[in-house]
This record gives sequence, structure tokens and C-alpha cells, in this order.
Amino acid sequence: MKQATIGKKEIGKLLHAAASTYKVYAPVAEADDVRLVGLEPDMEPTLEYTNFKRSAKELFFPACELICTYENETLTEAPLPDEKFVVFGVRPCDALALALLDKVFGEFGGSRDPYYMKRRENGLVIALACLEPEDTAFCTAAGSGPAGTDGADILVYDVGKELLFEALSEKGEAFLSDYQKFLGKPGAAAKKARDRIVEKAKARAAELDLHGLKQKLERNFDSPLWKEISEICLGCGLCTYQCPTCHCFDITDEVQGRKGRRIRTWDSCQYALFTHHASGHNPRPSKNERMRQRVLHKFLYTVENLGETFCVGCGRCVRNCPVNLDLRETLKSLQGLSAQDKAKDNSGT
Amino acid sequence: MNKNDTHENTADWEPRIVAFLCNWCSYAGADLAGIGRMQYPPSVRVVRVPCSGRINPLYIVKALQEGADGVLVSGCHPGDCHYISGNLVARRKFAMLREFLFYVGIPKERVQFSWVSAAEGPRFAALIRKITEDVRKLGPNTKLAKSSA
Amino acid sequence: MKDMQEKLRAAVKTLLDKHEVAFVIGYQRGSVRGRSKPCFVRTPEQADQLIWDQTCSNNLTVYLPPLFRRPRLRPGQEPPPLPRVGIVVKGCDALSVAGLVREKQVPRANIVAIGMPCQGILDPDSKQVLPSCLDCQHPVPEQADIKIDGPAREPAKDPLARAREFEAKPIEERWRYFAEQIKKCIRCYACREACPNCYCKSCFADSTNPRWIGLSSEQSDTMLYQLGRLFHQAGRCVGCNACVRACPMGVDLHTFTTKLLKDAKELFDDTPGEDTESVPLLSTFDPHDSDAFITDPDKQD
Amino acid sequence: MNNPYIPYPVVIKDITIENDAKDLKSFTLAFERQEDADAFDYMPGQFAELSVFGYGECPIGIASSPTEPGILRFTIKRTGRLTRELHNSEIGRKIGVRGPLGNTFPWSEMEGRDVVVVGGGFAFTTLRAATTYMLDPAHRKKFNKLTVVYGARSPGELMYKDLLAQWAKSKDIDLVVTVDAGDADWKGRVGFVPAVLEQEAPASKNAVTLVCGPPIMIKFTIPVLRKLGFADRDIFLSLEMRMKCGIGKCGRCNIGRKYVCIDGPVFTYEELSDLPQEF
Repeated sequence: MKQATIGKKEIGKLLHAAASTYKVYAPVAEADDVRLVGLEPDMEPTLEYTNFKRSAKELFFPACELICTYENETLTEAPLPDEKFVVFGVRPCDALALALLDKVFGEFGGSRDPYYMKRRENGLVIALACLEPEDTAFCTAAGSGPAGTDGADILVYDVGKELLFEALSEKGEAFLSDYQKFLGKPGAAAKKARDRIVEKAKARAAELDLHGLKQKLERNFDSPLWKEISEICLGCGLCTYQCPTCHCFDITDEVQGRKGRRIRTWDSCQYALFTHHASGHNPRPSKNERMRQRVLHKFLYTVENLGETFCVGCGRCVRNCPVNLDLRETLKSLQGLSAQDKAKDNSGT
Repeated sequence: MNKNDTHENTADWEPRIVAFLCNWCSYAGADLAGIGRMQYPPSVRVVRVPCSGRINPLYIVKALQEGADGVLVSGCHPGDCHYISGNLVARRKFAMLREFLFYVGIPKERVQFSWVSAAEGPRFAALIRKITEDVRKLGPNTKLAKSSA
Repeated sequence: MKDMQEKLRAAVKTLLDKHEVAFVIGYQRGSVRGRSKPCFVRTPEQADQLIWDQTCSNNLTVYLPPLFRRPRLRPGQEPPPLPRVGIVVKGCDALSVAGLVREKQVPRANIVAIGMPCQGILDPDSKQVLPSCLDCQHPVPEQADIKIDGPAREPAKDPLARAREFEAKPIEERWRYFAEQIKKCIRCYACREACPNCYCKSCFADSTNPRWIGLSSEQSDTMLYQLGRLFHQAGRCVGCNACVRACPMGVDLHTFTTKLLKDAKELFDDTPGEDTESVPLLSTFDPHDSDAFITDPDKQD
Repeated sequence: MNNPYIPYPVVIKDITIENDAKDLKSFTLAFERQEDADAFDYMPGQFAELSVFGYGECPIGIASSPTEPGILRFTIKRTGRLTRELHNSEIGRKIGVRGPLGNTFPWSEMEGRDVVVVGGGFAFTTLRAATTYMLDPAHRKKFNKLTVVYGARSPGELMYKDLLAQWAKSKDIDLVVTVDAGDADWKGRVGFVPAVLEQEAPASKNAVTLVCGPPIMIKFTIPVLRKLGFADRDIFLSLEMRMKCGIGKCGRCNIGRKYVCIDGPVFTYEELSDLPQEF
């Protein structure tokens, strides 16, 4: 099945039915927020939200991953995650983020990250196209747009009273076939509404201009602008923790008596200790360098290494920065730099 | 963290108390209790510190996280501090800490403070008996304990 | 409020014109609805970007301690001159200035505090005055060097009421609430970075030797972080609630900071931020401090 | 699929104290399983993540050469928590090793050319591996003249003393050992590595140089090498950076777009000049 529809009110039934086979993550209204949570029988999914505070990244790349345990110096490898799961309702930006993470955790550097890749294999991503993105989002400029299809297995369009499911992968198609008793054939009106959403998304003007940014970043590593931009930065790691594409991590051991475990946890390039050598030397000693690293990693290094900008424009960092240090404005001021005049300093000793 | 743990273990559960004792008074008091063969429950694990003023509030919270059911801090009586005023500075800190922990939901009996001098062996034994019984009534500490502990 | 903004700009222009300060830390219009953004104003012309309204949320004094940190000097090297800095403060921020001066982090003579009477900060989404501002007892920065006139909130009748109410709840309910708040925390440490009092060069939360706090998503570790950070503010927290406003996850730290204020006041009659001369509460003692919480095994209770 | 985060179990077979300060020790490790030993196929220049259970992992350059059968050796300076624990270890302790990681010295490029090895202090470890590899009878013919300039702060800080004595006697290698400051017993050269290198003036024609040392030595050695006529692309340096995963995922060891763990640790001076100066 390529396309199918379901009444909006029936979506709970479908997801609850799927929950007997899969672990299902769906948007549920909680006290103060709509969150993506593991669906329990007494929960009703909702479609009333713009985006989640926490991106779907953590379902594939959790904040804490067990690598191994050990006792008396004998090591036991932790089993790879084997739970099959469905995540419903992620926004296209967050789905795109998964497509980007696939590249880093996939073949980059010659080895695959077994945890992430296994979860990608086990997980089915059902994205929900945005009708109206958040005002802090810049997804069109960043490349996904409100109806972007990358990274998802199924994209769902809100076509009024119904939801129109469109399979984007074989896995997605198989899912629609498996649950076809809940689904109907899309009528002409639904298809038309779907097309309108796609057209509207396509017609959206880019929120900012990222063209030629790479060249400017390449030539402005030593620009005083970095210091200017980072002056008000508090150096908290909020932007990186909330970012759906940030993937830096730490590996540490935790011990209790003779037993211990090795875990992998999220880390942030905004922290001074991130690059602090045991000798005391730190190649990124102040927030200027750390801010520059964050921006260049996303908008230059990944472009050079993977051919992708590692920003999907979800706007979380814009919305939640405690000092309103707006990435969009940072990019705009970087765009204002010249790509020519500054000759590269090659005299380094 | 679940309740079942508590019930299952209650039968053979013995409270574990971590006692931070200052070197000059309370540790000597504990020693005296031992030399005098005074009976007190074996529930206590002593950590000797130079002064009650040396105790970082984190030690106390960390002990609870690492599996202690109760924490005792004891130093010299006010006025007797080997370092003149270490215990007096500590007193304020502990007063606020105990209040604060109680505020977030840690029963006051779990974290107790006392003064024991080098001559007070019997007082030390009585103190351990008291805190052990207080903690026994509360049951195992599940609130701040590491779930993997 | 427009009027206050004009007065502010004029005052800043004068300061910069006369070279009384190297720069002024203030607020400019933010890029997100309902938000402002800190800015460093260095020339009289730039003063026109300053704003004053109920979106001026940040406690800007967080930028002060690093400005006065002594760099490591080589033998014989003269320490660089310390800057003189202007800063826009609300009532609560002025308390922070005093707190930092009392803790010897900031030389008072190097600060020109421009005080703005405050009507309370608005939630960027709901446009309501933030709950933490409702408990404010210092809407007017009395200690400011330059006082801009304008309307201010009525000081709260009982700024500690929240702690009193919370204390009255059963212990298990309190614990549940604390645990719920902890569950929201993603340990991004925005609360720490937004706090002017969190100027430690190295934080216990980052220490690897010993490692106080595990890095996993273990709840007790998050509790340890929050308890450790909060309690490190005991007798120091002025109740500005910059931590609450910085939190992206809506963790209610306010309920807990209020308790610190309450105990400082009620147990030791200390209000951090009230003066610049006294010794911080937990760095000193009074021989007559109460022994009431001390366990006396000889006494039957 | 092998999990790249899981270390191979190894046992410490031997521990040698390398310097008078006793903060440099060499650890000889043996794999517990033969298949792991076979899988750990490395060349000098590479590094591995050493894993002490309860203390974590740290990246260390491999000091042994694959031509030394059955030996996997690391020389480690006591610096932090993990290395201190290693230094306190006894023979027989089980630890872990993950690797080999990173690139190697440019072995194919070095063939048929002169090789000048310049090392300072404790960074000589991977150079020891490289030199040992080149001196192996099976490989020596592939390379022309081999010059090694190795310096340390004081005679007591020179590592691998037995090996140095052996090399000193060998005709296959021109060895120059120097110290910054000698002592009563020191009969050898005294002088900083860059200065000694300049005096020695090894030919740069058809030559490659491998340089490892503290930043201050590198800083003064590069101009000397350039003066001697070495091209930037023939100067190979090995970098250190804080690392965690070692496989290009965790995101902390990058210098610009290059990751020290996968694109390095060996870089030419030409490559480094092209990267942001952030290391």
C-alpha cells in the first residue's frame, strides 16, 4: 500500500492495535506539554501540537546507552537493543535529522555505530507534516520544509477530517498493508488536500539565505565576529541537548564495589571539559572557540565530510536559548562576512 | 525503587548507617565505646574526618545515593572543636541541609547530627542505638538510592 | 515604560560619553516573540538599541564575575586594570550584585548599577507575569547607583508563602513533586550557567575525580545534581530565579530556592543581597546558633 | 557485526619503568584470545584505546612494532586518573584494548627514501615502533638511510635505554641521542633537539621525516626542517587530542573537518597548515 487514509478520531485505534506488536511512541498530552511517550493502553494520542520539546533523536540515540558491564575485570557485552518500535508524529525536521544521523553513525570513518543502526533497523518512523511551523523554525531554509520526506518511513498529511498516510519506504508500505483494516483508500478530496499541503510547503519562502555560507565559513575561522557573537553566550549546553542532529557523546565508567558498567552519554561541545586534555591543555579554551565549533561543525565540517548541513531548522535552540542567542541571526551575520578578502593565514608555526 | 523491594527485604533487612565522625572527639568516643565493650548495633560504618566542618553536604547525599539507609554526622561539642570553630560553622550548614532534605521529602530521622566527646563512649553507643532504631522504623532508603544499587 | 526606556538610554549615553564605564550590559529587543536579549553597549550610539520592558528577563549580573577574575600572572607581571562596567539591573538583579560583592567576586566600585523598577517578567507564551515574579519582594532596586523612575509591582506580602505552603504538604507528596521536577530535567546545566552565583571555576557536577554525579539518565544522579547545586546556594541565593527562567524543560526550581531564602531568614535572620559587608551565612557562625536539630540520645523524644 | 566499542581482553605481562622520575612506564600486553590477537592487525603510527575497568578509556600510541611477535606494548605517562591507576597496576591485571585506531606513518611513501626520525621526550613511543619496524631485517631494505634524533630533558628521562644502546651499535641506523642538560655521568650530546638536528643536517633529498614531541619542540623543529630543505608534505607529525570513541563518531577530536582519530593521528605539516590552528 502506498497511500491510505484514516479518520482522525481513529488514529488512536490504529496505534493501540500496533502497540500489541510494537512499542509505540506517540504524542500524548501531559500536564503542561504534549510529549512523545511510550503509548500505554489508557493513553489517547493527540494531534494538537506544533513540535515536541525533546526531539525523536533520543529514541534512536538515547541520552544513556549501556555498552558493557564488568565484574572483577571480566567484561560482559550489553545486548544490542532488539525492541521493534514505531514512532508516530515526529515532524519532518526531526525525521530529516535521523537521515543525517544515519550518515555519521553509518559508514563515516569506516565503522558503524551498532546501537544507533540497530535502532534504526528496529524502528519505523511515521512523520506528520506541519501545517504551520513554529515561528522560530527555519526548516525551509535548512532543507526539510514542513512536508519534507527524508528520514521517515511514512509521512502523514492532515487533510481535514482524515489523515492521509503515504509510505516512503518498503518498511512503511508493509506497515500500511499490515494495518489495512484500519485504513481506507484515499478519496479525491483527500489527495487534493495532500497536494495542496505539499505545494504550500514547496512555495514557502526560505526563512533565511544559507547559500554560499560554506565559502564564508571556510574563510572566516579567525573572524572577530565569533567573539562578538558569543559574548552573551552563557556556555550552557542547552542548544546541543535539544538539537535533533547533535550527536557528540562521552564514554565513561561507573563503578559500585567490584561491579561496574561502561556507558555512553550525551555530551556537548559547549562544555569546557569536552576537549580538555589530561595535560591541562585545551584547544577550545573559551566559549568563542566552542561556539565556533558548534556552528562550523553543523554548517561547514559536515558539509565537507558528509555533504550535508547538520541543521534541520527545527528552531529549538532559537526558542529555548536562555539569552535568545538566535542561530538564525548568527547565520545572518556570518553571511554578512566576506568570502574573499581574508587571505588564509598559512604562516602557522 | 519499587515498593516490593522494601517488603521483600524487610525480614532480613538491617539498616546501614554511615557515620561521619570527627577525628578528635566523636571518633575517639566511638573508640571508647569499643574499648569499653559497650553494646551497639553493628549497623554503622564509620568514616573518620578531620572535623565536622570538613563534611561537604554532598558526602551526606552521596552516602544516601550509594545505599546508606541513614547518615549520622557527629563532631565535638560546641566550644570543644580542635580547630576552634569548625563545628560551629558546620552546625549552620547542617541545620539548613536537614531542613532542605526534609523539604524535598527525606525524613529527618535519616540524616541526624550530634555531638559526642572523646569521653562519651556510652553516649556514642546510645546514639547508634537510637539512629538505628529510627531508621529501622522508616525502612530501607529508596528515595535517593541509585536504582542500580 | 517607553519613558523609562528613554531615560535609560540617556543615562547610558551619558555614562559612555563621559567614559565613566567601559561598557554597559543591558537588554536589546529579542528575535523571538516575547523575548529580549542581553547586549553589551560600547558606544553612545549603541545605547539606542537598549530596551526596557517586561521581557527583560535575564539576570545580567551573570556576566560580571568573569570580568573581574584575576588572570594567572607571570612573575613581575602587573595585573591588568579592572574595567568599570555599567549594568542594567532589576530589583532582584541588584540583590545579585550585592551578593557578588559580599562574596568578593565583584568590586563594588567598578560597577555602575542602573536600576529599573520592575513590574514583573512576562512569560513569553502566556504573557502572564511569571509565577516566580509574583513572590518578589524587591521590585525596586534600591541599591542602584542610577535610579530610573517608573512603575513597579507591589512587593509580595509574603515572599516566602510558597515555601510555607509546600512545607505544609505531607512528606510523600513533597517527594513526589520533587521527583516529578527531576524527571523533567535533561541536565543541560542551563540553570547553573544562568545563575550569577554559579561562578565556581570548576563545578562539582563536572568533577571526574571524584565523580560526584554519574552521567547516565539515572534519576538519583539528577537529584544529586539539583540538590547539590541548590544547596550550594544556601545562604547565597537571592531569589532572582534566573535559573527558573533559563530552564527549557520547565523544572520548578522556584519552590526549592524559596525554601533556601526562608531558612536563611527564619533560622539565621539573613537575607542574601541585602548588604555587601557581611560574611556569607554559611561561611561564618554565631556561638548562639540553635542546637535544636541536634540528636541527643540521652533525651527521650 | 563486531561492536567497535567493545575492547579485547588483555593481560599485563610486563611492566618496565622507563625514566628516573618513574612517571613513564611501558606495559606489555598479551591478548587472552588468539583470534583477538589476529584481529589486532596494526602498523606503527596507530593508537589504541586502553581500557581500565572502572576508570574508562584513554587513547595511547602503540609503542611496539608488529615485527615484535607476541608483544603489544604501550608507554604511558602518569597524568590523570586512568593512567595513575595503570601505573599502580601489577603484572597479571586484566585490562582492555580497543583498536588499532587511526592511520599509520606513511609506509608506502617512505619506501625507497631516506627516513629522518625526530623525537622529543615521552612522545618517542610511536617513533620507537616505527624505528623498530624499519630495522627489522625483513623491512630494512625497503628504506634508505635511517637517521634517528632523539632527545630528552635529562639522561634520566631517556626511555628505552637498552634499545638505544642496541641501536647505537647498529650500522643500519644513525642514532643521535641528546639531552637538554646532562649530568656528571652523561658522556653524550647536550643540546635541544632542533639545534642538534640542525648540526646533524640530514639530507632532505628524497627523504621523509617523522616528528613527534612536545609542542615547543615541534615549534622550533619545523623551521629547521624547512631550512634543511624538507617539503611540508614530507614532514609527518603525530597529533594528540582528547578522544572518546576513536572511530569518528563522538565529535571531540576534530581540527576543522579532520578527525584526529580517523584522519590522523599522523598528518603532514602541509595538511596541518591547511587546517584551523585549533589544537
